[in-house]
Amino acid sequence: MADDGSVGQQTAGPVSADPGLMRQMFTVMHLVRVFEERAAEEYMRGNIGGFLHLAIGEEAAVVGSVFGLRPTDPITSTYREHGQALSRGSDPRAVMAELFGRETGLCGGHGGSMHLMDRERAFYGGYGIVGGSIPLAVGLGFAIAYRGEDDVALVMFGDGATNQGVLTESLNMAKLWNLPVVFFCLNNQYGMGTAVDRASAETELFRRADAFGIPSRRVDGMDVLAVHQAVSDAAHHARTSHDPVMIEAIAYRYRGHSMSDPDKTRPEDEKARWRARDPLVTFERVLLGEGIVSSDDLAAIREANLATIEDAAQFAAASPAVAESALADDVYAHPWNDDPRGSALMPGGGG
Amino acid sequence: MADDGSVGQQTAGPVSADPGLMRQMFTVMHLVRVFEERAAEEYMRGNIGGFLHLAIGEEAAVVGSVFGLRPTDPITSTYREHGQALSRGSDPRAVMAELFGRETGLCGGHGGSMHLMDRERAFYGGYGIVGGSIPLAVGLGFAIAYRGEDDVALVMFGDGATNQGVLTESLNMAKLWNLPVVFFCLNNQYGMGTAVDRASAETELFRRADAFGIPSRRVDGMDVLAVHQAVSDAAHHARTSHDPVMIEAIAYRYRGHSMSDPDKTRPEDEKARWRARDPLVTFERVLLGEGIVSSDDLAAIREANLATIEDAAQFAAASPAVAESALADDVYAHPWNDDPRGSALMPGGGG
Amino acid sequence: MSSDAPATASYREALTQAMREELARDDNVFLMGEDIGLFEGSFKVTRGLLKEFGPRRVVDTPISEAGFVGIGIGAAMSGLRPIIELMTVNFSIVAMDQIVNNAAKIHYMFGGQTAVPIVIRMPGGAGHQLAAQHSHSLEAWFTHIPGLKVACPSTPYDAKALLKTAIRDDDPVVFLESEGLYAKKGPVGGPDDLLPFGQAAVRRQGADCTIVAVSRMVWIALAAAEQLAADGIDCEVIDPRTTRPLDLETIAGSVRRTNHCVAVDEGWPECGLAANIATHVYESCFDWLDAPVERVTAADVPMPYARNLEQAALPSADAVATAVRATLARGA
Amino acid sequence: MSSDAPATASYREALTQAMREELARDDNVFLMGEDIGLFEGSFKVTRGLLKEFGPRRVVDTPISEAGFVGIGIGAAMSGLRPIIELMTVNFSIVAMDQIVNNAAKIHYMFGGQTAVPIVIRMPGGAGHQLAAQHSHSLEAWFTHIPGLKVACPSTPYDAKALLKTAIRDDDPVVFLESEGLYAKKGPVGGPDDLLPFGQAAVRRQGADCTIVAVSRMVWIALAAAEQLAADGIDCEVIDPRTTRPLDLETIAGSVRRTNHCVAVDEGWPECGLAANIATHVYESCFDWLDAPVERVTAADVPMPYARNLEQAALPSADAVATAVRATLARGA
Ligand SMILES: Cc1ncc(C[n+]2csc(CCOP(=O)(O)OP(=O)(O)O)c2C)c(N)n1
Ligand SMILES: Cc1ncc(C[n+]2csc(CCOP(=O)(O)OP(=O)(O)O)c2C)c(N)n1
Ligand SMILES: [Mg+2]
Ligand SMILES: [Mg+2]
Repeated sequence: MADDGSVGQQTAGPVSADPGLMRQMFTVMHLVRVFEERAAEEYMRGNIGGFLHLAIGEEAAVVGSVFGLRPTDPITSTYREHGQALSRGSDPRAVMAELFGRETGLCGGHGGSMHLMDRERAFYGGYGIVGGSIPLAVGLGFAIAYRGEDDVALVMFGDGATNQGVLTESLNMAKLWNLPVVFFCLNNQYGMGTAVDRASAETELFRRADAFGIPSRRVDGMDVLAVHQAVSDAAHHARTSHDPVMIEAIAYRYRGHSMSDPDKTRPEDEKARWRARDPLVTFERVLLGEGIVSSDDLAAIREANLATIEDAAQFAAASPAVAESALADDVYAHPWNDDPRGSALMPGGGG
Repeated sequence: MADDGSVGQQTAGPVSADPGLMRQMFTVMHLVRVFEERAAEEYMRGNIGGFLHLAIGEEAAVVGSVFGLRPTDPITSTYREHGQALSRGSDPRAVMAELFGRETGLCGGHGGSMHLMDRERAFYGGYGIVGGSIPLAVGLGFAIAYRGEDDVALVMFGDGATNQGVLTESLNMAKLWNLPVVFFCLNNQYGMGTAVDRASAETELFRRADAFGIPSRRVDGMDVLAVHQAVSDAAHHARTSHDPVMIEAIAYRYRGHSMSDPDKTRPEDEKARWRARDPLVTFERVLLGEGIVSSDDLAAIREANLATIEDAAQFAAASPAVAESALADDVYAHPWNDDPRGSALMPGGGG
Repeated sequence: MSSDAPATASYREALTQAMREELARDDNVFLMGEDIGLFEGSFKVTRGLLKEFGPRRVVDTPISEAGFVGIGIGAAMSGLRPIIELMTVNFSIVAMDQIVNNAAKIHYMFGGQTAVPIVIRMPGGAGHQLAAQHSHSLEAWFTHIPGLKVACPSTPYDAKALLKTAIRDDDPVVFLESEGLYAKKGPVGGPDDLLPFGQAAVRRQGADCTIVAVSRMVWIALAAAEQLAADGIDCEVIDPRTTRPLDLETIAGSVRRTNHCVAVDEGWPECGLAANIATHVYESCFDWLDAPVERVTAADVPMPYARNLEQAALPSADAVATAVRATLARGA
Repeated sequence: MSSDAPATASYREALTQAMREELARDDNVFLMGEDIGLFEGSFKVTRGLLKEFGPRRVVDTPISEAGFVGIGIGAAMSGLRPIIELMTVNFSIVAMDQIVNNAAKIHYMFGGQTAVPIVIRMPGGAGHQLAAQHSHSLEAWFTHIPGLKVACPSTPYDAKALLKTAIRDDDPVVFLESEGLYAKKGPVGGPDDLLPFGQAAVRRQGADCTIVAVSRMVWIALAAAEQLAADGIDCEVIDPRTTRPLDLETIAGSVRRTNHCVAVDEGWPECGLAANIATHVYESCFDWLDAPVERVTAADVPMPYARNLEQAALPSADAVATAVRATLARGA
């Protein structure tokens, strides 16, 4: 694509999302932004450990795609998944507490930033192995078809993940078996320090789906309405035609790959160009321009979100550490022994 | 493709192989046929163990592809690879002895039918894991480019192997790095009992390469001259443009997947239609029609081949069993201990 | 549903029965794998099931193990009970990331929100001259992984009863069948005969030496015990049935009586199953053992093709008998 | 080529030195992996090498581990000497089929026609709150596989010397680095200082108990030994350096003097490395052991994220000291 982010085949012209939805999407985009900015601070303070991958800059793609689905449509994602959880309505307190590794965390402190799940909200988790969650979503789609339900499964994966063979296997079976799956490639143009054209012989990544006769297209991932429209259309197609679809959203992450990446290899002017198209700023302009919100409304939204995040961070900080006994909890749904050191053994065998 | 084997994009019209080469290709096709027929008999007699996969019916694709290369161009193949070895000029005695599991076998009895290799002839082996040898050939191509040589690597794989993700990974890297690799898909229309259209959403398998901008085409795999031409062209392109190519050859195996497959699920009329296009019979007609051989020549070729195979079988049968001491030979190129049971241990440690 | 399941069946048929009965019992159960439907399985374990249950319940796949194991895991997360057949254990390696990083970890890393009730069936073992890439026994690898359960039945009865337990279990079960046992006949249980995981079977009682052996090795151990009985050596043969969980209680109880132990395993020796069992025996019976535990395993080499070499590489009844004599001699 | 390599370096720099020197020495050596060039490695082990040797010798790859490990094997078959970096051991699992079925078996199954002189480098281990999918220690899995050699250096000197040996070795070497040791400093050797595989190092001499520990666990064991020394307990600490081959001679020699042994391993306990070492010790020192070998391993759970849980799951110096006291108490 062109360096200024103009992409082929993007949705053009007016989009039909209703004002309430638009407002809601903005609110969540901003919530995700301030959540992650706060998470970065807490990471620097040592309150969050492990890897912390931020999607700052990608909010339009994240929020637009989740809102293009029904709330019951199952989703899987990568380690860069705070936004998916928050878009699905996961409690920011529980999400932040999970990042802090506390008992009150969304996954009881077992998962951390890379492994959020909120099953009640049909968010089936963030996974750390690149490409590894793609077939899981196809399996969720398989289960939908098996039961004759009319949900649609969506998997979010990165540009780098397209080079894991399991994507091809998944695309093929999804099409072969007519499964309702939306393959949502969030192409932020880099896998760690590697630009797409240094990793992929074909840089139009949606063409991977082409090779299986799966309808696919690119969309401007900095434009939440365009993403929302594209995923809504895709989900509609998948739901009614019982067939997979692939969407490639072009976006950009503002920060390094994770908090430990000083981000020295991406060109500064490239970063500046993409920041100039900030998805929140752009969307604010649309909302104001169409009279959907006033500046006061925006200020109120921002203030409320900041309060929510402040509360979440305080909640997380005040939450108790995970009990050490939880070390051996949940290894099995049906465990047979509580002793972690000997959990492979039946009780009574110890010497 | 149409059921009678007519395929799109096949090479049409007169082909430019020279008479000597045509005669040689026929000779080898027939040698492969009679070698495998004899192998089947020896398997029934219990002289050959394990799995025995025959390429009977596929000789045009096997021989045409190998002869489309230079003798130094490295090749990898699958477990169905007797033909590749023989086309490269491996001694039928050593090949048969390997199937018999004898000391005189091509791999000293360690490999068997599924794992022939003749490194001197740049035949880099037959492998048992579907798809597993595809990246090896890309690695051979990588080494060619690395050294600035002008060989071309060819990998033969089946239609079923196209659904292993590692093919996609290999195609992408071969194109990304401009490696001289010919991806030769021998589409015999079944992976074990599964027809291509029950395994692949896109049945034009060469389109997998399309998705990476790799030139690719189909060819009639029952026509040795067409295959030879296609692979020669592909190898020329790979050699001169330093770029991969994919060829899909449509053929048919006459027998079950291996000797233990009673082949009950493929339709009888389908089998009959393909047998009616037997690649040896067709090619004989061409050779006779163009005056390249006489019926006497053909009879002499057949007789010589039968004598070669009879000799090979007798040689194999008379060869000594592998010495038991060979059990622990060649685990390492640089071993440090001869005791198989304790080969992970340094000498002197045993209790 | 076959309520008239015969009281005797082959190991293969026992497995088919288990799947047929569970398919009939629970619509959430389905089968998926390569050539399991139209072709009826490359070892014919799924014979007749496509005809009986149709393509919704018996799904033929492309040769895409990583993909369809992952699909099975996803389906299991949403409450289905997939039984995935891998054509052999050798092909589980291309799907290993899905098994180890997803199936085994999802329940734990998401704090127990989602169980993964999947069964991944696969035949393994050597003995048919299939050479280096087709002869794996990966019991040790799977047993290494917390979050998995690992079953390795040795008899038709166990094959059926353990598979039914596996299907009804909420955790991911790696179900290791033995190619060499498919034709073996024996009694089988009815639709409600299940076996709990972690309960070993004493296949033969004896006072002089405990032989612990899994899967096909149980039969090798029994043959060795017969040989030895002729010389007045009385072996106890224990079949753990599942290696994760491992019923150490039964094993240790036996060794504390016999004071001698031999561990037999078809896999490789280093970091292998026999080493693991031996370690547990040492730790729980140190003061009772009169001699070191003898291990009988495959040779520490990739499996060769030639029949004589393959036989030499595999544990034999003679080797087990020799090991028993060695430990008894040492402890005398 | 840096003939002026400093005599002291971090473990990370020691590895970089080894690669730089071998790249300069032999044009057949090249590096391949994700983000090793422009990005200089996600742990910066390849820092500066792209600039020095150019893109022909230092190849950035897509995220396609199965593919590029296979490419490395193919290149090695034709005589090149690839050093493949897997970003971490966790991602080796998607490439496992290439490692186990191709790298480890090609020399054997083709009767010795083609060696596979490949080095597959990867950092592993836990301790940074990376949770279940990013905290593997797969020493046991790799050690299980005949045809591989497995090195796991614990010091800068060994990191450099063993990597050089690995690069010049004709067999496939799985080279397991420890994330937790990259910053560790110490002396390093020069361009011609190599270490043979299968030669353990005695890191501390002692008379009361032998502690066998690999990779980062060596430092945990040494810390435990210091603690214990204060109480007059004198431990010998042995670092096998390679787990395949394993220098049992040095280990057994020590245990025969101390009559007590503790095996420490960051991986899981079942079918793990500590169980393997323990088994060998029992078999070679049965009559010398006063008590069972104590094992200190990771907890038998997927690695949790929360810092306190992760710490509880990992072997600590306290746990090792406790184990030493336990075995000594028992053998008293
Ligand atoms: C199989 C595998 N290989 C390597 C990694 C290490 N890794 C983590 S994220 C990442 C880059 C992924 O890029 P992309 O898919 O574009 O997603 P993004 O991080 O840009 O969101 C890599 C290489 C991994 N987690 N899994
Ligand atoms: C990864 C893997 N999965 C399954 C198998 C079992 N298997 C051996 S051959 C085969 C069919 C392969 O079909 P195809 O690629 O079309 O080659 P063909 O046998 O037709 O020559 C299968 C499934 C295997 N060897 N490897
Ligand atoms: Mg990316
Ligand atoms: Mg085929």
